Amino acid sequence: MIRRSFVSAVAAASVVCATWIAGPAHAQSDTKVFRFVPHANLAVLDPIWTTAYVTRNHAYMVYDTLFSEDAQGNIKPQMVDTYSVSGDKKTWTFKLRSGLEFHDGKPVTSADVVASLKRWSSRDAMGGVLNTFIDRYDTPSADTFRMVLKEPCGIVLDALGKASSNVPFIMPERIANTPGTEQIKETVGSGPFIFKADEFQPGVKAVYLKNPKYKARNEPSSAMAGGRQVNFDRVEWVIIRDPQTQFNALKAGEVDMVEQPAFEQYNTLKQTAGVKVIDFSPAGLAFIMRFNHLHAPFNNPKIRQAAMMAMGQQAYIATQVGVPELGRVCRSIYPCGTMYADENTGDFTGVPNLAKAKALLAEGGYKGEPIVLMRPTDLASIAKIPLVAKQQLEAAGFKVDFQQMDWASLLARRAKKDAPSQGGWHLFLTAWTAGDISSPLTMAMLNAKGDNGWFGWQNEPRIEKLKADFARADSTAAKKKLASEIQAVAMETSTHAPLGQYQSPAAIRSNIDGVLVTPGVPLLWNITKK
Amino acid sequence: MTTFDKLWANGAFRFGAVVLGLVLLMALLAPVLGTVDPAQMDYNNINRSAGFAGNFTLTDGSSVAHHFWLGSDNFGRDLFSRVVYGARVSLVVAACTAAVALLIGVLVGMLAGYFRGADLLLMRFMDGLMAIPAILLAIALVAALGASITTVVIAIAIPEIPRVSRLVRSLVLTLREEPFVEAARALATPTPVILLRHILPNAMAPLLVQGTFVAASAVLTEAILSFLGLGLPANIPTWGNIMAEGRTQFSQYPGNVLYPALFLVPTVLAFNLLGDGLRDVLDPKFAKR
Amino acid sequence: MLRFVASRLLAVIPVLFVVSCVVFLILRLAPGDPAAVIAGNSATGAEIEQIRAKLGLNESLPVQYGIWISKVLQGDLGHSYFLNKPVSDLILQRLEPTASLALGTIVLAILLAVPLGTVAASRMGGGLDRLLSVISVAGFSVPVFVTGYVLIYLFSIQLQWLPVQGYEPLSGKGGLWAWARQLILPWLALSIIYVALIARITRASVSEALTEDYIRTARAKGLHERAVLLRHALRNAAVPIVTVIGIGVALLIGGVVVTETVFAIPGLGSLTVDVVLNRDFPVIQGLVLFFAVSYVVINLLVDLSYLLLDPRIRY
Amino acid sequence: MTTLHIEQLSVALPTGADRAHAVSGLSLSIEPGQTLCIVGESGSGKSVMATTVMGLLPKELHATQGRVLLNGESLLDASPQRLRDLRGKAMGMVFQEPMTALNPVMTCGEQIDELLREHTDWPREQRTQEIRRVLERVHIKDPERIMRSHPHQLSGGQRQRVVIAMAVILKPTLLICDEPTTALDVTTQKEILSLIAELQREQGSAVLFITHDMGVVADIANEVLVMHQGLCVESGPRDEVLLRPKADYTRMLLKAVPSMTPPPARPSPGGEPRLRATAVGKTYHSRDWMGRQHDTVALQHASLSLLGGETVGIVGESGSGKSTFARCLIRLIDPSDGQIHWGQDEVGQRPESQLRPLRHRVQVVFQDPNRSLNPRRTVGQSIVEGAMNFGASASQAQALAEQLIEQVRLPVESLKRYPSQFSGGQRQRIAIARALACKPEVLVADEAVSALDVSVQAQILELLRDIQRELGLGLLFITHDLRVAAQLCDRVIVMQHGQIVEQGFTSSLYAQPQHAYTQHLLACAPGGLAHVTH
Repeated sequence: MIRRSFVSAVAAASVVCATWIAGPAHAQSDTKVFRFVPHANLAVLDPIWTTAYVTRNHAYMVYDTLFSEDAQGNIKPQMVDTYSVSGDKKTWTFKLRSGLEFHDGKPVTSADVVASLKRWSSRDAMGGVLNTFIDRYDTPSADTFRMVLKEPCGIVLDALGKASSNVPFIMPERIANTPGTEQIKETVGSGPFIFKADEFQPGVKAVYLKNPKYKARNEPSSAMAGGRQVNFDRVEWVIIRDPQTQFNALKAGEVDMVEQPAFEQYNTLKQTAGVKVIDFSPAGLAFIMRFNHLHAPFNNPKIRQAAMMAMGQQAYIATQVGVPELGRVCRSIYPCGTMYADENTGDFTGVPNLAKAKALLAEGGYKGEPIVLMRPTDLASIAKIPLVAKQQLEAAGFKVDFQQMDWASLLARRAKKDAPSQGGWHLFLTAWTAGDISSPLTMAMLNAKGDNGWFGWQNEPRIEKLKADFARADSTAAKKKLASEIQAVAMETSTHAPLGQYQSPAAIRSNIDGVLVTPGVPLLWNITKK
Repeated sequence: MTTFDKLWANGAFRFGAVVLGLVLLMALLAPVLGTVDPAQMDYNNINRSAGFAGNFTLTDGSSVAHHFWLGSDNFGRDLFSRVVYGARVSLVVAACTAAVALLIGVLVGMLAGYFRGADLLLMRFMDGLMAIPAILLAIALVAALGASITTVVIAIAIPEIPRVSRLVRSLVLTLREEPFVEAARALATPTPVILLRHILPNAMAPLLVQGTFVAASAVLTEAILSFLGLGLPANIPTWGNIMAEGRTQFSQYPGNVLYPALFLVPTVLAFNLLGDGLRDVLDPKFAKR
Repeated sequence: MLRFVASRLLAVIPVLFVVSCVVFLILRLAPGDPAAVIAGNSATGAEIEQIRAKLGLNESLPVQYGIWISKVLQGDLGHSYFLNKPVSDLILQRLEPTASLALGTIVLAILLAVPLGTVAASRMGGGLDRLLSVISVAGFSVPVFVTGYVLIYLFSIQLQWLPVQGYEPLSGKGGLWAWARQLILPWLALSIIYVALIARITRASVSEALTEDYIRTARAKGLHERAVLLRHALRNAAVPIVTVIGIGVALLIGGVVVTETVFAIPGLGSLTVDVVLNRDFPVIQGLVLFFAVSYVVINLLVDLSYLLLDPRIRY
Repeated sequence: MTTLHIEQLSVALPTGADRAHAVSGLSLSIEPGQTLCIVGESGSGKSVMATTVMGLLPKELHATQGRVLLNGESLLDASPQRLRDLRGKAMGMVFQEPMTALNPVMTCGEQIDELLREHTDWPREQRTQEIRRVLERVHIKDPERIMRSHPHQLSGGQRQRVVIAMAVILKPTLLICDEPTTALDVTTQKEILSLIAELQREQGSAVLFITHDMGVVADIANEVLVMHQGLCVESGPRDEVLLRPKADYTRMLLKAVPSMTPPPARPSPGGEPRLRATAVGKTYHSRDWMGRQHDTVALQHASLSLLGGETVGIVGESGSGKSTFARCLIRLIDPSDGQIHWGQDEVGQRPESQLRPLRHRVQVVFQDPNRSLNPRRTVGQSIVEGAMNFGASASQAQALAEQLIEQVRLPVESLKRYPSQFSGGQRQRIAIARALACKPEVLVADEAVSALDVSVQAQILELLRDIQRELGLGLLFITHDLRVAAQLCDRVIVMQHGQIVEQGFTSSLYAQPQHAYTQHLLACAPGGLAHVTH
């Protein structure tokens, strides 16, 4: 009468489980689906409303651009078929390619283009500069629009073909009319992929389908320019937060590409079967340290100079990146290997010169007041460099008050102009992709308009004037000369300290090919999967 | 046989006490155990394997011969030094969290247990406190006060306070009815004296037990906070943030996670078994068995 | 009974009010500003101000709270600053993964912990008791991300039996099997912790029940020791066990951030961390209300279960 | 065939206990239909012997030698499986604490049904029918309801009847009763004892009855065996042992039982009443889950006055309100109505703060010796607490403590030791010393001796009489034991259902009880052979 004993019941259950588990192992990797792991969680979908890189990358999938930059940095037409400039260089006429259509089936018209350009230039720095030149826009016909300038401007094409945030993407007029400070409600573009809004789960995944009606250009792809051939029916962005899980998922074949694997995994990735490492952005990224020009002691150029003398780029690369071949010393404020990079940077060599640093400190009358250095605790990609900065500044004789906080607090505190001891700051460090700092007009640190300049609020009219000349210059040689002059002033007034350049290669399955080289944007067209 | 002999006879208590004693000893003797400054980064000694013998560059640039018993992390910091010094912070976090949680918990629990009026108000507030997810509280505190030992202790202690106060309240409710408490009232002993002299000493046993469990979970929660980037800053090593930082390269250099775990697991185990031992010996309900 | 349930549910109102006020203040007083996060790295102070104005963050605190609470009373939890989705959708989307993770873990934990604790209690102080205690406590002593990585390394990488990460909804094409396969490892990693919690309480309350007189009566009836243990001791020990299970479920609903991060499961935990780090105020406040209500409901269910477990308890 | 035969049984105690064997060299035998009464004080080993027979010894104890035969079958070397078959079928057991003997979460019907499912393969209807019949046999009025109800819904007496029903349903040849009526009221005790006798006659089973109460032995025993420290001190037919006790220990036990006939009344000491209560009442208000208010009246218009040097007893069964009345008088609870005077001061409606200065006048000694002293404080610290509260300095209080500890006949060293190191009787002495520390005018003893063995009880009563004579205290003695009241109290108040039904001088009240309830109470007191005991 004794009921079945408990122990044997549990034993039977576990036998059943074992057979049930050993079912099919892998999710079969179907060649018509591409699974991509972005470097961050895709939250905001409006590429104008925020400059976040992940939103920019998402927008490249869904929207199309008038012009786009090729691998050599030249601006090539994309949606524009032909364009002409009037004799006095004040009127630009653009004619769109025929048959361009939005995902909701409506044709792309010049009215859509003008509305999109207006919304873009209300938020983008370079767009802002362009706006100062523009008198008005005309839309003579559905496929032609005209830009009338007050005076000749050398950066029209540079602006319309701009590679990084905010990119002048073209949206339907009804959406583009949303004010720049408000987020758009719908994602409808004319790009190579269609965004499946219903399958979008923030923090989980985003789904894009191939746009069958997309009319790709017939030139070969080169960076953002050329034909945008799509070889997949469905692309899934899979959000995986934990770097170790990203590594495991790629190894197990559950995902096809990881945009930014942790640097520590680089060597192991190279030896892992079925996986290879590719560098789609040779120009890579760069670390910088920004001074607060408003408050003592860094309002004194000598003390800023002293801090720059203490900086050793090698240590930043070694600790944050850790893989020697991925990093390089680069003295220039522009990424080495891009158009305007220039080696002559005065005394700043990127190698610590403690003697000079101490001398400058003495000259500047530094009395040892603590320097508030902010460090983000939750952003792994730049969490380690402040520790290096603290060590190097202390070696030079600075006293450092190390403030640790999460990224959101740092962004908020960075925007405060109060004195460092009352909730303000002296120093913070961050990183930029090459695309953002390859042109003086897009480099935030060169926004030296004082109180309404970039954080740090440097007031240096010489930089602003040179940037205006740069915008008017029409030949590459002239632009190069002006860029070097800007760098010279930047170094003299130490706007910020470049702390080394590094690449952040992606990791892909070995059966993937055709990943385009770009100034930092992962492009998912042109890719093939065997 | 004094209470301590009875406790020592209990296997669980003995294991817990011995292990905790060893860890405490290691923490106190940290400077002499062949360690270097745990926060010092030497970037030409990155990711050394365990047992590597080389030399370690100090802040002033000079280098000293050093044996990397447990290798080094991806910062080039000596893992053995970080683990040994980490013991200090982890034990401090555990002890302080338990103390804070018990102190405030006893205060609230006693008031709620003895005075009907206060009971409703306090317990509803405790419910409210328990309803706020611990992670949100921790993040808000660390964000507001900056990451330091005190913030982390408060962040871990606050979610424990409602549990402790609920335990104390139930103890007070039962002890209140005991004849020796009624006799004290008949002897005109003032209420606060009754609480401190008669009720608290008899609630000590279950409180100590709860204290050890709070300490154990404190060491673990600190590791979780570090995992989320909200624990103590990197230059103050704790087992939690060593493991959290080492996790990105778990497949490549598992040592960064496993070596601290070799210390963390026995310590948390010791806290828990200490608690079990205390409960089995001191708790009157069990003594009867 | 109805009056008790009604009064307990009504008691939620003050708790919700207190909780929402406290959280509202913490968020506004803590440093960090959603506008700064939205504007991104290369924004200027002016742009941040524009966004703050648009989001209504410059109003006085009482006004902001008033606007928010009035909308909540009409059932609208507001819109996320970032995700352009109503807060309620965000929470609902994350509910199924969290629920599957929580329920699976608790069921597995109970199946392991209750027998473990009962056997340990019956052989109190013996070798087996100490061994079982160490096993259950060992589970509790390892941080979950360590167990998670080890499990993935063994079962996904080496044996390739189970997937590394991801979550397949139950209604998805894979159906039950695809759903379960994804969750086996997280269930294991998590339940080890709750086994320790539940086993200890089971051991304590069962061994306490074994000292009672009715156990002697049961034995005097000639019942087998196992029947005495299960039908008499365990049933009487049910109330404290159910209480700790209630606490466990509340913790699990609160989101197990680490497990969700390691196994890339879109639960409420990782949503909480995301929105708090981004200072997405409306979502945080919505989440806190949800947690408060679920916490109170769970407690109510636990209290009601007491009625089934112990006839002496009447509300 | 002898039902139970025990020869030279010895059960060893674990090392470190106060003696080597709980039971040593015990022999006895019981014929069918006979009742053997084992009598002895707590710690004499009588319960251990009973549990050995049932094979329920805890792990730490084991039978080292001797034989236990049930209907000729040896139990000591029977297999656990065989023992389980016998338990409940061939031998049944009834325990002391009816309140906790039944599983609180199972209905009574289920608990009996479990026994039947274990030992028989009767179908459900037959089992339910058997249960209903056995409940009727144990005089339970409404078997259907009792089967469906849970233990907490039954009174002590009803619960004990269910336990007995469970023990006798399969008509076992041996019925072991381990102090089955000790925790019950006198009236319920009488019904249970006659029920056991009736069942024994019907089923012809042998009964092994364990008790410490000589009165119960006198009522039901055929044979008697007196145990002390694990040894059999004396055994034989009831009248032999009770009337012509041979062993000194047996004689001491019989002498310690207070006689039912009170001594002649002492003259009233006169003077102002130290404690006066007029029409005191207490009603508890509670709201149930439907919101309806429930008022339970625990005490109604109870009055009394107590003079210095006089002893007044309050007698009644549990639930009669005597404890509630005492707690109102000591003002541990607030009376709902009526007045209470300590000396001249009215204290009934006073708030605690105003009561505190007067509290030294009335002190109390509680029933349970294990819980009336704070285990975490030394005896000295407990005693001085009262004196210190009323302004005595540390040295004065210490001197007073030393004087009081001797007054209650305990060595001075005990002041430094902890309560856990003392016996029940010694702890009651300490509690009395503590009460005397603030020089009270009235001492209230709430069942102060009922938890003690008879011999220890006698010493404490002696102590109380001496203290009252020396200090001229007013003594209010609350008890359910009519014998103790008879010997100690000058006047007795009888309470039932929260009301005073009769009061008067002890000698006249015991000789000619007026109220029917008092008559019934006196009749039910065990030890009918009143003349035997003195």
